[in-house]
Amino acid sequence: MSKDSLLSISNLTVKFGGLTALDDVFLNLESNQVVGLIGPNGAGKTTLFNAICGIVEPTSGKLTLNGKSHDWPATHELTSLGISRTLQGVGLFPDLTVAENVMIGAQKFAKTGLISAGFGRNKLDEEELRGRAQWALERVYSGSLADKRADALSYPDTKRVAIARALVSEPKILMLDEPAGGLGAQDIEWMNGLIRNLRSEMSILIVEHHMDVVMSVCDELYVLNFGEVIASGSAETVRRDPAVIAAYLGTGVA
Amino acid sequence: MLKKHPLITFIFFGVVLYLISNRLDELLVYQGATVGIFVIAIASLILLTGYSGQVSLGHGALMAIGAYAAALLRIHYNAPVWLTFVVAVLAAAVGGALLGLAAARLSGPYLAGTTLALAIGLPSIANQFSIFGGEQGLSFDIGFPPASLGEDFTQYKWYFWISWSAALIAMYWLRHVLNSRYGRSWRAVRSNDVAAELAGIHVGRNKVLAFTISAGLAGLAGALLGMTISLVSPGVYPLLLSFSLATGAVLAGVTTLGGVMIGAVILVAIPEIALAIANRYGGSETIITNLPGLLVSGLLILTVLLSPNGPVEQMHARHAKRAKSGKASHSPVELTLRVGSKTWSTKK
Amino acid sequence: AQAYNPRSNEPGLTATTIKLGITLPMTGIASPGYNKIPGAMKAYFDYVNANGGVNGRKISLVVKDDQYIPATAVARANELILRDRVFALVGTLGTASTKALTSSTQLSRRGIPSLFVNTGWSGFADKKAYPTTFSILPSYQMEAKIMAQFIKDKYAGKKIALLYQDDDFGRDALAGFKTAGLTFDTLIPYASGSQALPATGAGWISKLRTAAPDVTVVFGVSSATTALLGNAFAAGWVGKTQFILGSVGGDATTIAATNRGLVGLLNGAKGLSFAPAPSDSSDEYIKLFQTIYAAAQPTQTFDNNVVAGMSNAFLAVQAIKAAGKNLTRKGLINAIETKGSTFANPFLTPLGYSTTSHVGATGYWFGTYGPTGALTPDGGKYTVYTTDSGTGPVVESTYKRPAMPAKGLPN
Amino acid sequence: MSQFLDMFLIGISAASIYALMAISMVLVWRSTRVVNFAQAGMALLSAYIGYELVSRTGNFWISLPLAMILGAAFSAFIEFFLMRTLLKHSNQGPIAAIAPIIATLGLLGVIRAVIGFIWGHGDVQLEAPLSKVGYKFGDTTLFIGPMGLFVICFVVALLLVVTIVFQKTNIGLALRASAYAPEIAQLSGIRVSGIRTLGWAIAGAAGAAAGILQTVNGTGGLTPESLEFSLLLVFGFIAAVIGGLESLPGAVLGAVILGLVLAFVQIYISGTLVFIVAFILLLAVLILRPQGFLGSKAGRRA
Amino acid sequence: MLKINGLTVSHGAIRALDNVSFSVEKGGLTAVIGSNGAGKTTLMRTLSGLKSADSGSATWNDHNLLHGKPEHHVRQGVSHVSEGKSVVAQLSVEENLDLGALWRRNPAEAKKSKAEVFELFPRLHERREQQADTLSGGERQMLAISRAYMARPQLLLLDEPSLGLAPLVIEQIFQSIRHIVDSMGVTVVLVEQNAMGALRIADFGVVLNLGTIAAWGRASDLIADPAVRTAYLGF
Ligand SMILES: Nc1ncnc2c1ncn2[C@@H]1O[C@H](COP(=O)(O)OP(=O)(O)OP(=O)(O)O)[C@@H](O)[C@H]1O
Ligand SMILES: Nc1ncnc2c1ncn2[C@@H]1O[C@H](COP(=O)(O)OP(=O)(O)OP(=O)(O)O)[C@@H](O)[C@H]1O
Ligand SMILES: [Mg+2]
Ligand SMILES: [Mg+2]
Repeated sequence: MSKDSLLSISNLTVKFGGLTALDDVFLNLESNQVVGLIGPNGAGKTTLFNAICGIVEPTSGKLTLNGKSHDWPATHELTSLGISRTLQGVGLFPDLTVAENVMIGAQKFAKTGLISAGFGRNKLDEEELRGRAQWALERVYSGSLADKRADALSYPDTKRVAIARALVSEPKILMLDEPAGGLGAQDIEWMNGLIRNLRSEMSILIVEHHMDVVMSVCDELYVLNFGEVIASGSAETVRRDPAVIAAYLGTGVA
Repeated sequence: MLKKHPLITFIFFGVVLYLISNRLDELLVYQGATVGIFVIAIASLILLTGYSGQVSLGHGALMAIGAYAAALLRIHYNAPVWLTFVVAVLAAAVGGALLGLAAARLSGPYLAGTTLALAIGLPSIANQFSIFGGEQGLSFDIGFPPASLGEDFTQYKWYFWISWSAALIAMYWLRHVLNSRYGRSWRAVRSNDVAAELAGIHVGRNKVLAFTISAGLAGLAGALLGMTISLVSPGVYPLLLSFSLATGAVLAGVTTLGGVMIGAVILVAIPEIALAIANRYGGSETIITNLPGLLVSGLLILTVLLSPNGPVEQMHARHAKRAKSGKASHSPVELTLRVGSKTWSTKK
Repeated sequence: AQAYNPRSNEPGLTATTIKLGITLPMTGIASPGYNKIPGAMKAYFDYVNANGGVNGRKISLVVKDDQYIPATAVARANELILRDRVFALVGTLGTASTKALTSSTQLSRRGIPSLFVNTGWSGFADKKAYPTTFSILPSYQMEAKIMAQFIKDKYAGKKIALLYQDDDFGRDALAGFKTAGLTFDTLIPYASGSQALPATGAGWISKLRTAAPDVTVVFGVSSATTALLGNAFAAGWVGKTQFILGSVGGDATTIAATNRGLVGLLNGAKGLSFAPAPSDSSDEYIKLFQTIYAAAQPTQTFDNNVVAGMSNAFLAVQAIKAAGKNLTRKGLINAIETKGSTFANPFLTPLGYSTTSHVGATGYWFGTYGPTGALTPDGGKYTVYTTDSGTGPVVESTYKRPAMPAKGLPN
Repeated sequence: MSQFLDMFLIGISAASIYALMAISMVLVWRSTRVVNFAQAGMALLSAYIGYELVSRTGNFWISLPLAMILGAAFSAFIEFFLMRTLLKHSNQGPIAAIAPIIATLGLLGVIRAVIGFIWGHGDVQLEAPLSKVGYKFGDTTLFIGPMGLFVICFVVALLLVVTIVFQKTNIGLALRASAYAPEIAQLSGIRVSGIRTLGWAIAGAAGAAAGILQTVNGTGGLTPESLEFSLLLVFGFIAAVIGGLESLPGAVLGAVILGLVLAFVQIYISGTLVFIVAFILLLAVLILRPQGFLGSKAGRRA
Repeated sequence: MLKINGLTVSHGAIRALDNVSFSVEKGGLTAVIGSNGAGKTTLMRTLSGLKSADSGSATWNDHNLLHGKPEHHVRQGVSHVSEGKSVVAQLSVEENLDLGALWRRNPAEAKKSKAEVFELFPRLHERREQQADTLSGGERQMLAISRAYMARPQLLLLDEPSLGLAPLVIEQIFQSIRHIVDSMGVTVVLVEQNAMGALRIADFGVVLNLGTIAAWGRASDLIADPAVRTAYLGF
């Protein structure tokens, strides 16, 4: 494990009843590194994300954050640990505006208590949250969407806003679950650019089936199959690994 | 005006109410006081259901908690009136927090069932312990209006003033809370709890908080109701009351506070109207006894059918139709943003 | 506090009319039986009106339905007072409702008489707290004391069980039994409302059957009596104990309304009342009431609720008459306090009204239910016991009821 | 020991009534995702209809199935004219969670008023077709007679039939799919609106049976506000929720647990505690198993 | 034959399809491509009866697709796999499959179809008793396609079947779609974000842009067309 390891996981096992979704999995993420997680459907990628995010409870396994051993976090404390995540199904709040959606991610910066808020003493807070939200939206080039309702967005825009909501808490680790899923060629290109940009400020853990994206942004890849890590290493070595080709890539992907 | 200067608006409301209370006859003043109480109770349900997405069919029971606390305080310690109301809020809030702890784990029909059971279970607790005065309840007497208000100042006007002062303060406060990060978090949790939790919201705590505040407001309404009828007993807070509140919330439109007045007025006025109609058309015993129920229920069904989100939302929706969408700018720009003393930049 | 300043000095009153108001459960769970009371009252008032009224005034009665919910009762009472502007309330029913409406509408501050409320809650005897309220029933405590005396006399040394509603109503009775020094071998409390659950009654019978008391006293509401009898029948336990029913739960009409078949099971049970039996046409009042009611409500059966309603109306008329031509609210209250105990009185017990007491009937007689649910006095004649709500003794009454005024009209 | 047997039989008899109510609530819930608070009102109406039928035909055994058919028809009617429109207008946002609750509460009020108009508040009584006198066992009479036994058998039979229909038949699959995901069911060729109406109809028949059997098994008297029915609503619902709402056997299990616990409390502790105990039982079950005894766990969250 | 003529569809004020006309030969595989928001999903939902049209016509073998509910179209052989998780989450995998074949009322044939599905997606066989909402994103997509297949469609409307699937599986799915078309004579309309992949297996291609048809023709011609390549295929 290198010195500037931000997050590392070892011996992670997750079972659902009789089904072993993850089996003795390890993973290491360093500062300003983009790590890709690939593997066939149902291999356990999202489950791995869920374990890190406290959405499923690991059967066993260890987590290290910033070089220190840490309990598996509860979901709601992730943002304070500097971790943000987007969901495979986007997961915006449809009846909130875009700005409000993003502000939700920034609430850890608010200070006003309930009673004072009730008497209108939260103006500064609100301004700050809104400012941060606007800033995060601008980072994904969606500043003009702020006042739209989230359910009125086009699909690519929902993806942008979801990323903005993750960015607004100023994470050190950004976890993206299929950011390119469902996007057209141009938007995928755009997403590539964004991820590369963000890399200078944070580490990124990414699950993706789009090989173009994976290959162009990831420094390192982990390949899961049936809950086990079958290969890991630089993108180039992994893509030539025959086991990976057989289980996941197929021959069609050049 | 409400958006820009809420305080002024509320003060304006207060003055209007004051003027009104001087013109109305006593019966209307009494009914007006009840309207004020329902405004608070319905608002508390709107907060809970419309914002935090939790259903309660047992709000009557939470009202009772507040009312009993107030009455006990008044009887045993002869506490000043304002204090009894504060304690009513606190006591009901504590009850609501406990209930909320259980409720946070439940959803939809399970929650409805639990609160329903509470509504029938709680009154029987009052029967169990003699301190609560059993079926006969406790009298809750706040005394006569201060002599300084003059000879003509009737008891009901006093009730009216107290109810509406409480209602205005509660609504002012609640409106702000709902527009703050708290209200926003409730709505977020309601529509996607996993996403909300990932964004840093403690979902359980958030739901309990909603239940607590809602219960506190309900407790206030309960104590006020006890005040206007001078009695706190299980019969004052029957299952029917809980159902009426749910009705009122729907008539008001559960998703916005804007319609609470409508909901509250309808709850008070419908039985009156029904009676008037019944009396006009023959006034046979069967009609008089059954028509009010038929009208209230019928109206309720029509409302959910025709304007499920309430009259206010209906109006908003009509306005919103005109709004049109613009395209997002995809061109990367470098940008610096300044808010207060802080600066953010997309350029690093 | 300052004096109430009414717009008209005596609302509800003209030279030729007087308006009274009542609120009671006309619909809802508590309504069966009680909802006949206003009809009965009106029948008597109409009879009086047809015969010239009281002191030249005709009486009208405004009826409101409160569904037995106190908050509703307050709202209805407010309508009666503020919109209908009645002169006085008469016969409101239910302790909680009456209590609530009395304080909320501030009857005493406004000086509005609330005549002959239908509840046995002993609190209304407190003249200071309720200066304008008069009750008509003996208190539950009195009832329990009288029952205790009866049991001690008749069933000395027997095993005795008590089934009671565990709220103020039942607990008032417990206190009365205790004062009278009666102890029970078996106590079965139940929560009010629970008697409507399936199999609750079976639970009582199971407990009773195991305890095997010689005498079973019931101090509950009539739906509890129904549940008890029905399950006693199903468990083959009828006739294994002597039932003694309190006046509230022993209302055969209400029991019949739930299940006609159960009325037969009352046969042989003991009960008590302070009015003459509704079937006793040898009583001059009953005879008169029967005639009046048959003319006014030909399709309704004449039962104890009707007797209660008409007696209530009768006493109201007596009071108004006694208050004189120059009727005022104050005068009405004064008339009951000073002359109330001498009013012509359909009941078999003395009336307790005085400047210190606002309680009406003060005693009970015991009887046995027949197969049709009619209560007939034991030994062929009414033996009336009277007592007070405190620690006073239970004594056999020597009261001689004054003769009925001619044609039952106010004299 | 004999008192224990009493308790058991008393608990089971009560449970059979709760179970009928719980089953009909679960049926509606499973086939349309609506908790029908008007169920008790519909059961009461069916009891009145049963009364009319008995007084016309003079035969309970003809009237019961007839009333069940009418109950089904009425229930289908409600689905067709009320719930369908409701679904169209309020199928999203917070209102979607409470609109059905409110609508069915409103329906309850309407039904009561209608009963009041038609039958008034006079006394209406439905006589039991079978003896309620308990079977004799030695020299003790058991707390169960032919009538009670019939109700229990009826519940068991009903449970079997509806369970088989739901779990094993195509109609059952269609019912479940339409409830959970109407659009996908439509895309699978299922006539969703018809199927939902059918679901209500089945529940209506079960509810009608509940109303009639509760009446004849209880006191036999009927009023528009029969307290029994308000309580039946609440206790039937509690039973259904304890059992898990999703599951028909769960509804019956919930009813049995509720019945036995309440009988135990009444006989061995105090009759005053029933309401509190029912509430505590519900709360305890839901805190330990928020999805009820036989309900299935919520699926994955992300 | 599927004939679409002058089809116009709106969501409130937004016109999602504007005067769209094209037709699909029986037994052909037509790919509909276009950027996000082009109206592809709207087209499919209109054809399956989930969405009502403003004007125009759409027929499948003389059966009017703009009239009647989706369940009736299913009986005419039209089967639609809608975008996203088109499975019933609360049912098991196997129940979802049975659901697809429900209207056929022929247990034997349904069984046969099920066997075929399990052969195509062994993963589903492994998971057949699992509740659908515990499946991974890709597994659900497989299940959705299989459910539609169980209805033995003649016209299969697939909305982004490759969404969230692994490259190997996408390849498999595309092959099986081709297989369904070739050996069973099923007509397929395939909406895809993965435009290149879709056009490679398709006979015909339709390019939608902002609700109107920007280009259409033989799939191979479209791939070769430089304008289409730069605008929609990303190279
Ligand atoms: N709550 C659960 N209960 C039972 N099984 C589950 C649960 N969650 C996940 N699984 C199973 O665990 C396996 C891994 O699922 P996971 O969602 O992690 O896959 P994935 O790698 O993200 O796949 P995809 O690329 O298709 O999204 C799947 O086979 C899934 O069926
Ligand atoms: N339910 C809806 N309400 C309002 N507008 C809608 C709705 N559904 C789609 N739209 C709008 O209609 C247009 C076409 O949408 P459609 O979903 O058909 O596009 P698509 O080509 O399938 O896009 P994608 O590739 O993202 O799936 C878009 O502008 C979209 O915003
Ligand atoms: Mg996944
Ligand atoms: Mg689409």
